[in-house]
Amino acid sequence: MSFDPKALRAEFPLLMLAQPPLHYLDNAATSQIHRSALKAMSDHDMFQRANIMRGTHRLAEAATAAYEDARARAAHFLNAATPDEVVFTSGATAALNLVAHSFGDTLRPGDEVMLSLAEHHSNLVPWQLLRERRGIVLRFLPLTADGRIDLAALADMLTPRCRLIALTHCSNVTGAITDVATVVAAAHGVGARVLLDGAQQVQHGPVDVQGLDIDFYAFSGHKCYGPNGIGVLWARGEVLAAMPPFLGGGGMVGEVTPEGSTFARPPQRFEAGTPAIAQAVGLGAVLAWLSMLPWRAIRAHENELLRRLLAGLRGRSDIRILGPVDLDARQPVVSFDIAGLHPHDVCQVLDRHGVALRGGHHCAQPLIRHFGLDGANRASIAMYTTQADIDALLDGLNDVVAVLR
Amino acid sequence: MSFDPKALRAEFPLLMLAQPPLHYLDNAATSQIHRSALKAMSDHDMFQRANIMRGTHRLAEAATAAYEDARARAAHFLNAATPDEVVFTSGATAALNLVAHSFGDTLRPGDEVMLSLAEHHSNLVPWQLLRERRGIVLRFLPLTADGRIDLAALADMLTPRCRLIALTHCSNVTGAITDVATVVAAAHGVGARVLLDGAQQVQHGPVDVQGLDIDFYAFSGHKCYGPNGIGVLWARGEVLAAMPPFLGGGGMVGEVTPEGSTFARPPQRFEAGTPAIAQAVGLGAVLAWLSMLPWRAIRAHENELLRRLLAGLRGRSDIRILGPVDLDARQPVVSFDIAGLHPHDVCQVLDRHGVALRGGHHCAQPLIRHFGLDGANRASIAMYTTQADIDALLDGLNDVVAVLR
Amino acid sequence: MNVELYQQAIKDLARAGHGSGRLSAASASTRLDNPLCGDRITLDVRLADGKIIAIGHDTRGCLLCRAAASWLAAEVPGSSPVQFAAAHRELLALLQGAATTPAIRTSLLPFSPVREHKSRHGCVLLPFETLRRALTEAAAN
Amino acid sequence: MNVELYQQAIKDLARAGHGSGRLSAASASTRLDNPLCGDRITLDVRLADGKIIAIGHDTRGCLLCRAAASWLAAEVPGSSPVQFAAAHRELLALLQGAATTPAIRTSLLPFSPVREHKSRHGCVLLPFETLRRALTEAAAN
Ligand SMILES: Cc1ncc(COP(=O)(O)O)c(C=O)c1O
Ligand SMILES: Cc1ncc(COP(=O)(O)O)c(C=O)c1O
Repeated sequence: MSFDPKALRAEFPLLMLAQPPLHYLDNAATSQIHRSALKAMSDHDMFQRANIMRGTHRLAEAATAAYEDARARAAHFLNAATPDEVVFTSGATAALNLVAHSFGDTLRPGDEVMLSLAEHHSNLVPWQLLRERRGIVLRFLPLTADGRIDLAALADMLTPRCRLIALTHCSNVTGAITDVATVVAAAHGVGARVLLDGAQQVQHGPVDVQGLDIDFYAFSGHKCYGPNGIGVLWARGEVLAAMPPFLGGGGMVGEVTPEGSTFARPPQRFEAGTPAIAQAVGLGAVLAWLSMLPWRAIRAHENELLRRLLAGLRGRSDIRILGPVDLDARQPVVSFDIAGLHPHDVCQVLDRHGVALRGGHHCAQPLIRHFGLDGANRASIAMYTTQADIDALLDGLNDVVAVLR
Repeated sequence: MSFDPKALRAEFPLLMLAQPPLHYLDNAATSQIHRSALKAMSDHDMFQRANIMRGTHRLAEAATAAYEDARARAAHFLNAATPDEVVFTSGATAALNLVAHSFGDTLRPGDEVMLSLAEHHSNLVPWQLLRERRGIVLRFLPLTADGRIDLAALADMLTPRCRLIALTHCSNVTGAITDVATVVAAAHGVGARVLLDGAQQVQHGPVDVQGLDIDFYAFSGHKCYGPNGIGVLWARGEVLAAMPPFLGGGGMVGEVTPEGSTFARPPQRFEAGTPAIAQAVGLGAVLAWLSMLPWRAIRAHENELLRRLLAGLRGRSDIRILGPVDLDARQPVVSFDIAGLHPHDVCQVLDRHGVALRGGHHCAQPLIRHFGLDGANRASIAMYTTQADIDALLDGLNDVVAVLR
Repeated sequence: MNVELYQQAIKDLARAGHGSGRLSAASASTRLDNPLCGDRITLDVRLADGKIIAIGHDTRGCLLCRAAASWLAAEVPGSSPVQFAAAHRELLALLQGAATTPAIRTSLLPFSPVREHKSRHGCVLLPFETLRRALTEAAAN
Repeated sequence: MNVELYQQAIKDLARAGHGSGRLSAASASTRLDNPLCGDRITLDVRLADGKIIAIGHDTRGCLLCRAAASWLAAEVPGSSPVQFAAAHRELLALLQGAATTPAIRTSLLPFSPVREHKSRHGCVLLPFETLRRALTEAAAN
């Protein structure tokens, strides 16, 4: 199947409308939104907006069907066994906190959760808060020199007290993809569950949670061409069924009396209150669209740009690329340091060239510190990125040095 | 200032587009969305979509400014002392859970939280879960025969162990408005904080949290003509400052190391992860619009329809109205029971007449049980409701009886 | 399709209230709620010689739910659990469709307009699901 | 307005790094972070006879932040806390506007293009805010 990134750009209104033209390379922070999501959301709000679940009037029926259809689309995108394994949340962070509270409440003092030093704060701070609440022990997988999670250390660090290994599927700083099979094999050896933070992976294609043989998967809509304010927690049915509720409110209960309440089955048990209905419908539309794309061609396109970018950066003696420089097992996210120049200043000057990059610690302070830095510049490529975007960045870097030095 | 509900309907796309025409009387579940929110969200997604806070490129600057502007608009709508007292959440339920966890974590075993039997499950279940976590005591204000919160019982039930009185500002079943001044005076007497669940109040006009002299206020966007997936927790600055974080993740931290983290000041401390940026911007647009409306005229219009509805229902011997029937201190939300007819069947038949009502326990089982019922029919009026809507309902009820008996 | 949901046959079934009230000496009793709508049924089943011989129930629910419970008490006694399972399958096929549609017994046909109203499927299915669970429990005893 | 943010004067200030390094015998020391961007400054101030006589700091931050810290160490010693407060007010007025705009001293003018970049206000203000807190602390001692 052929893939034409230029034609694709027409499906992203912001890219088309931006004046002056925009070289958007901040996709790891938020991707631009695909028109299918915009249309699905505005259609929903204009033709079928209602609260879901308990309503019998025609709008409520339509809204409920659309919401559950979105759940089915998410299940399909992840190859989940059933839609009931899909919990809608307000984003990846909310999904990770749900696990840290609900699954976390089943842990005992001394139980261990294994993380890595490459985690985004959203897969780190919730576990620190759990440690304070329940006296669990956190262990951190170390990093290789180029910033990959060092799985060689796993065997030595795993103990029978480990109940969960929670790792990023793909680093938001280095783009490194975690070797899931190795993690899962080790986890099975001690009976630990495996959680993957997929926030930086799903924008590069559908995921097979059954094939990966994991227990939890979390991601956000806004990073995979979908809406703000919506995300997914997938969990294996038996795991979800054993989890106590987290947030309380309408829609997640059975019988409620002042003395106590009973709780609905998953996924409703974990969706307290009116959910982000329109946004779920928008995400469903995007996931259905993503499920049909020619991913081999997209991957080739993204890799070609990645190669061009890495080559351009490697050609400069004042630039240090963080993370793996080979093309294997990585996504097109590239962080780099320019000697003596602060990322905020770098990004500010690039902005004048219409190049949007992000500078800072990228919510991954331990990883950034591993590189001996306080912050870094990050260019992240999406399926709609073009050679012109990469070239504008590389050109802009010459001006950056001229302006700032 | 004049107010023309018919002209206003043109500003709600769904009402204009519905075919066949729709008599939407399910506003307490979800109101229809105002075009200002739709436009603000689509403009945001088409012209300034980016992640907020840490970005220096032009989209990130614009998105951050829009998000903070929405916060200022919410502060204005609530008459908050500063925008820093406004925390965006995914909705009222999330806001109430935030308080139950974060403020709740400062409570000790034996401390008391006072609720009422009229609460929505979203202001009940989070406190039950807190009771299980921390051994606090819940007390429930009883109800008068017509289902109002019986504040006469307050003095006797309040003890010095009471740390919080958390009540609905307006009942989602009966429309009864809580006498806040009495509650606040009593709370001050024992040093308790006061929380109001404003989910059913804000769609009827701006609120003055400083004038009410309360400590917490929660509401959802989707019930006040705004987007799904967004809500507000307002809390007094000093209260917020003393609250520990709830959800962990990006954006709410200072320094993060494996050993531990420091936390940002409010409101950021309570907004972990990428927030619902577009939805906040949409809500901000709606709140700015609501802040300018002629509320005296709207209130007169809503009350006229309420009177018509109550009169029509009172004329029928098989119908029992739940809750206060006077027009004082109530919003235009009317629940009723038809002898021998189940609300789902009633609403199903009304749907054929294009009349959208909700039937069920309305997530307020203790209150519904107070009336000796399992469920009720609910008609809820919004500013765009017309006489034709009320008449269609009253006509429809004749057919309901014909079909179901 | 705009076939009347509340056909006379359905109203008659609900009004007849076959099997209303609890059974003494039940082989198994099960209570089930539909948390989404608040319907609730407590159902007793008495078995003898591998046959369902009586069904009693206490049903709080809408007309469709009560009609379904009443149908069970009127139609099922005398059948084996396997024969009930066939009726349950037929109802599911009637509501949701099925890959291979079984022939659906005439007495279930009044429920066919429910098919168009997804939010009401649970109302009709709740009593059937409750009986299914009660039978599973009875088999385990 | 498209005035150059990174004027020579700003770059010179940052590069000069006035006051770089910690002070011994400080009257007060304060550390402040900008959690949103990770900038961090630890600042020491020495007071004598009601005057600020020296400022030292360890600043990790962007060019704008370093220029502001450098400005403080170059310009403030010799002034009283009240005089510093006036400079702080002028900077705020320069960046955010003010109801009654004070006359703004020439040495602060190179920071004026920052006004158009709201996300960078915190960078420039951080060192000023740190000094303000250090002075409050010193006054409390
Ligand atoms: C790897 C990773 N995990 C989690 C998150 C959190 O996602 P969100 O902010 O959408 O909740 C992000 C994005 O910021 C991320 O890159
Ligand atoms: C009084 C009251 N409180 C809280 C809520 C919960 O609001 P949401 O479902 O939008 O979180 C509702 C609405 O369902 C309500 O009516």
